[in-house]
Amino acid sequence: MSAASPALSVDTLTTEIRSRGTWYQAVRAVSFQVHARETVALVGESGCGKSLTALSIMGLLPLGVGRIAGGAIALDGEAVSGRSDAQMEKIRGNRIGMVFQEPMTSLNPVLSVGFQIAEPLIYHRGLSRRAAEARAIELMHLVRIPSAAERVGAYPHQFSGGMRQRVMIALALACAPKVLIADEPTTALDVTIQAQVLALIAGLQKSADLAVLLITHNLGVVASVADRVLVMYGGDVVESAAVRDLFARPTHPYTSALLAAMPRADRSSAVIAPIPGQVPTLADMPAGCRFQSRCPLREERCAQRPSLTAIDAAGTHQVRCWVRGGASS
Amino acid sequence: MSAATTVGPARVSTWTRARGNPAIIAGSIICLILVIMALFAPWIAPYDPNKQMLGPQLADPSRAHWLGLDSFGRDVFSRIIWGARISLWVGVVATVMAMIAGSAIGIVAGYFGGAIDRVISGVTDILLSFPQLVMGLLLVAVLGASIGNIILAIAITAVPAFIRLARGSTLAMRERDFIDAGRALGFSDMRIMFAHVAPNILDEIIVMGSLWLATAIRTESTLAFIGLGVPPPTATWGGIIREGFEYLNDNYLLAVFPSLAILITMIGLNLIGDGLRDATDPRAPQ
Amino acid sequence: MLLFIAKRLLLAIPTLFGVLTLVFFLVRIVPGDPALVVLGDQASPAALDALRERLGLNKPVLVQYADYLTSIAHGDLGRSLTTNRPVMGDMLSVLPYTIELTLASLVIGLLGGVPLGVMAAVKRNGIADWLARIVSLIGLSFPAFVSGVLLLVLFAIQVRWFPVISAPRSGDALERLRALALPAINLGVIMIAYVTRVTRSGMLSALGEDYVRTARAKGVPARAVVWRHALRNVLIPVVTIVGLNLGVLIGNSVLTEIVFSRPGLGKIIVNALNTRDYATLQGMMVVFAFAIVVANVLTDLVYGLVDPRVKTA
Amino acid sequence: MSDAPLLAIDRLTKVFVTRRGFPIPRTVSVRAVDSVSLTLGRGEALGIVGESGCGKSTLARVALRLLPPDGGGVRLDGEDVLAASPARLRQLRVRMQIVFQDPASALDPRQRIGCSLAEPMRVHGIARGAAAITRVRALLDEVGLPATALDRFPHEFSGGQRQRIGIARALALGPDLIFADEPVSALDVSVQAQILALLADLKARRNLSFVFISHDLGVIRYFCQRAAVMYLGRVVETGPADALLDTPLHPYTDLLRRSSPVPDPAAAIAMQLQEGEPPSPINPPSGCHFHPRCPHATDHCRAVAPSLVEITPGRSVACHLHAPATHT
Repeated sequence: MSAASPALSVDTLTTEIRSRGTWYQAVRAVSFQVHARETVALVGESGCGKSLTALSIMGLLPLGVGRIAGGAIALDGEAVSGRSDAQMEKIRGNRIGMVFQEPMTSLNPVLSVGFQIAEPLIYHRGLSRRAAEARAIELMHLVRIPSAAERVGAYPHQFSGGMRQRVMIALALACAPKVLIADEPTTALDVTIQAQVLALIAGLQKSADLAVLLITHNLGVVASVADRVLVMYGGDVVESAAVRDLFARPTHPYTSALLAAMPRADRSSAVIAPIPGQVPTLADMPAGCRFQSRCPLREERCAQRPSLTAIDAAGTHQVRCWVRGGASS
Repeated sequence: MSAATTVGPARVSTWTRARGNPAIIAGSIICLILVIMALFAPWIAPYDPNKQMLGPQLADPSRAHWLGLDSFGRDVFSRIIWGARISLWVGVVATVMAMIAGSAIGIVAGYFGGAIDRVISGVTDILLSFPQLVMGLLLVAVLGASIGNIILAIAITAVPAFIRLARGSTLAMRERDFIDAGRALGFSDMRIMFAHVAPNILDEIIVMGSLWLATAIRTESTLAFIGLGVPPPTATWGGIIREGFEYLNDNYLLAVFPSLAILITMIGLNLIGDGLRDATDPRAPQ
Repeated sequence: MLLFIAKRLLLAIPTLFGVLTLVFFLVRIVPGDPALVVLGDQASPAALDALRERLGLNKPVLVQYADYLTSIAHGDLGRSLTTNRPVMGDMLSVLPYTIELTLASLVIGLLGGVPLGVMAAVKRNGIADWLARIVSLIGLSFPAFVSGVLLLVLFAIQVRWFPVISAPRSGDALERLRALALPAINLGVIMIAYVTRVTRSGMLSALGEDYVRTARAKGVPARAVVWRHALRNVLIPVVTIVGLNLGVLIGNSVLTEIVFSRPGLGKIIVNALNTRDYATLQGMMVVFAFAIVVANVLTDLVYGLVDPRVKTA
Repeated sequence: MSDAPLLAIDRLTKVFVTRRGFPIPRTVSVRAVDSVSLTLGRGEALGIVGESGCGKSTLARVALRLLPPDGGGVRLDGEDVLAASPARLRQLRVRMQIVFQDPASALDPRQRIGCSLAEPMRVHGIARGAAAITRVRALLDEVGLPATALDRFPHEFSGGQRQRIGIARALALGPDLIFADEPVSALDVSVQAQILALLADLKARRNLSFVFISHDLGVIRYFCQRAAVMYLGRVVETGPADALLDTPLHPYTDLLRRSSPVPDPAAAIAMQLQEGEPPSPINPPSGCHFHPRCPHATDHCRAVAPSLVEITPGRSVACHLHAPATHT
């Protein structure tokens, strides 16, 4: 494909998960592209399907619990969906790296960090263990772990949370993939450490032309680091926009409600507006627009599922809403 | 998977899951039969277990004597049925004693910590330093083989295991905020230990109790096999095997039948214990 | 390493001391006069007095206690009441048999149990899983003497593959192995049951851990994920269970030795029980308890080798 | 007595002693709360902010005497809490309660909601039987739960609903003061806002005082009139919440503020400030604990710990930059 093809492209991905013998759609026809040097954020509350989207891309859905029911995933224009697990093993850690939320539990406690960073190089690049561990020291330098050469043989429990997350980033990027998926990479960290880790990812992204898919529940993090944002609710993308557009003109009722519910550190906010109710379980999701049960603007036509339609001339700001979604009706 | 838990109301009750578990059902049927055998032994057993028949000693199974006769010409089938009484009685009483005493001590140790815990844990460590079976043998040898002493000996060997379990579970419970919430609300230590901690660790104690019941019955029969059981002529499974073992070359069936009785009992109890453990295991699929 | 063992043993001294004290008083709560029990009603008063004198029973209890501790510190476990031979010597002469049997069953347990447990967990409800369930149910259900008797009936009486009496008389290696086979299988199946069960449940939880997902996200092949990433973590509980089950193993080896008429500690202890030889029983208990305390110390140390968190915390 | 503070914490100290190490464990001590002094007025909410391990949760537990203190004092309405007899302590506990971070762990999983709300009333002889049930219904209504919750178990509720139950239980005895330990951190944004609004409403209606612990500056700013910033067991700055966040005085407060993300692309968080890691509380840095991460650190900071000094009325800071004259 041409040089312009996106590093990661997800097209109408639908993922189902099983509960008590029934399969429910937990990700519904989600589409987006991530280009080199670009950060796309998937944002939403727990259970919105953002992490399942990432696991679907990686081919890491838990067997028997999750499955891809439709759609296509491509890396650099090359389709990778539908491949066997053995084929995906050659892609994971090689062409896509992934960083997880809990640096405490995501590293193997009984293997040295050096070996854990070296492992992808051993499997994907055929390096000897010795050569791979030498390279691991360089990678630890790259993620700015102090005194890397001395700490290469250390174990995860000897590192602080922030340093462990740097180890995770080092092993995710060991084989120089073009795509990095970061699933809540800083949620478990203190804010000052969060700032460091986000800065590190941004720096590495520039130097390695990385395409970053950032999954987070924190709109503040999104505002700081993302280029494009997809807001998800109940498995649907409800709003998709360039980051400035989204915060300048939050359009879907869920997006604006989320912003209004967030207490802010930078200004005195005497009032916050909670969103009533709670996210329904997948079994109880309403037909049509999934936000309707909590939406102040609910109308009769919300019983039908609205489509994601553009509300600006460039077509980059899209909203899935009958009421706010421009001329879609 | 965290995503999966958002699908529906989580957590089915342990006992709801336990009811549908085929292992528990199979185990319960076996145990029910045993209990009936033990309770109604005088009516079920075709002969008096101690009556010496006029037939040949060590006779093979026949129509009149389904499992044959022993070296005194006693009906083996009747003796096995009567033996169930001893096995179950000793096993249940010893286990329940150990469960109650061990759990109470363990909860106190885990809840208070500090010096109390150090003393209790120290003594528990010492008791656990003896092989359970050998300790039981020694106790019975020292105390004398009577049914009461056998029960006491088995209970003593089981207590440290329950102390350790209850202490560990209590420590895990202490990590949870509802204990501190209770203290902040001015609840007494006794109330917190026995109204809040105990019900929450009961599942684990019952699971272990069901597995220990098997161990207790096994220990009782082992004591009898070694010659430290309830004294003859009372019929016990281990005692019949002991006798059969002496005549292994003449008629090995005498040892085989009570062995099978013990085996079936063990399988029944272990099926229940395993099933309960699976049902209480949060990792198990619903 | 030796220094570590020595230091850890120092920490175990209070437990050892408690063990010795408990054994001492346990043996002394025997109802009645031990001398009378040993020699019987017909014994002459002079003989009884002589025995009391020899056992030190006419001294105050605390003095007896001090003597007992002193002699144990010198490696002296006293003399048998029936044979008057040193208990230590009797035990040392048969100890190799017991150790041989215990080690053999341990090896069978680990070699059989670990792979079975791993395979059972990897494919839940697969063939290996069912096999694992059956093996652990059987292993945990059979009292060692029952399975021993059944094995004897089956393989030594019905089919004459193995000797009924497992006391090897010749030094022939093959003969020795044939004699060891049935007892070792009898004990080994029990060990397999324990190890399989711990390995299986450990693997089930390990395979759900985040670090396994990380390994898969790195593209580590499925086999390496299971055998390197997950199993390395599961070895920790396996080590514990093997260490904690030494007591069970000892108890069962006693029974196995009796059933298979094998020389070993089992035979000594049963003889002592039947002849009310409390001096030997006391010595045996001390040795068993020491063995278990030392095993616990070793388990702690193996922990340090398997789990880096312990060593470098 | 009327203008005395409701709660006065005076140089409260808590040292944790643990044994760790292999093969021979050594004794390690951590000063989790290091001579902390704070006051709280009636109907006021005081925010305690800081990162994990700074001792903010321990402070609450020691003040409630859930953990034994190692020094200092706590007074509730002038009465010494730490010296109270067991019987008196039970009475004092009627007046101060705690709400926990994880509502799943804060409720006894084996107890129906009705029971767990009625139990404190029974224990303190406030109400029993039907009277207790009536009160429980009123409580449930007050925290926005239906009366049908009475007969249900904690696991049948969502996280937000469980937190409402936790709050109802804290209110069951009618306290004056509530320690809220990260009460919304485990919740999603939309639910978090519901709980914050509920707490604000209860505070106004019942004239409750709060010690409100959080790592989230936005939450602190919304809920609290005053705030105290903690770092490695010590209070480094206190003041009115708005002023403290708009013009931080302590370099650590400044770092926290600039690291906290806000939903505005024009106000991106400052990401390249510093490489420092929070030091281990087992072996804290000498002098000012913050000096290894501080851009303004001097030799003086490395040697001498600054004390908390009032700079302007109501604002105090423990930093040599702002109190050059102090040498303690």
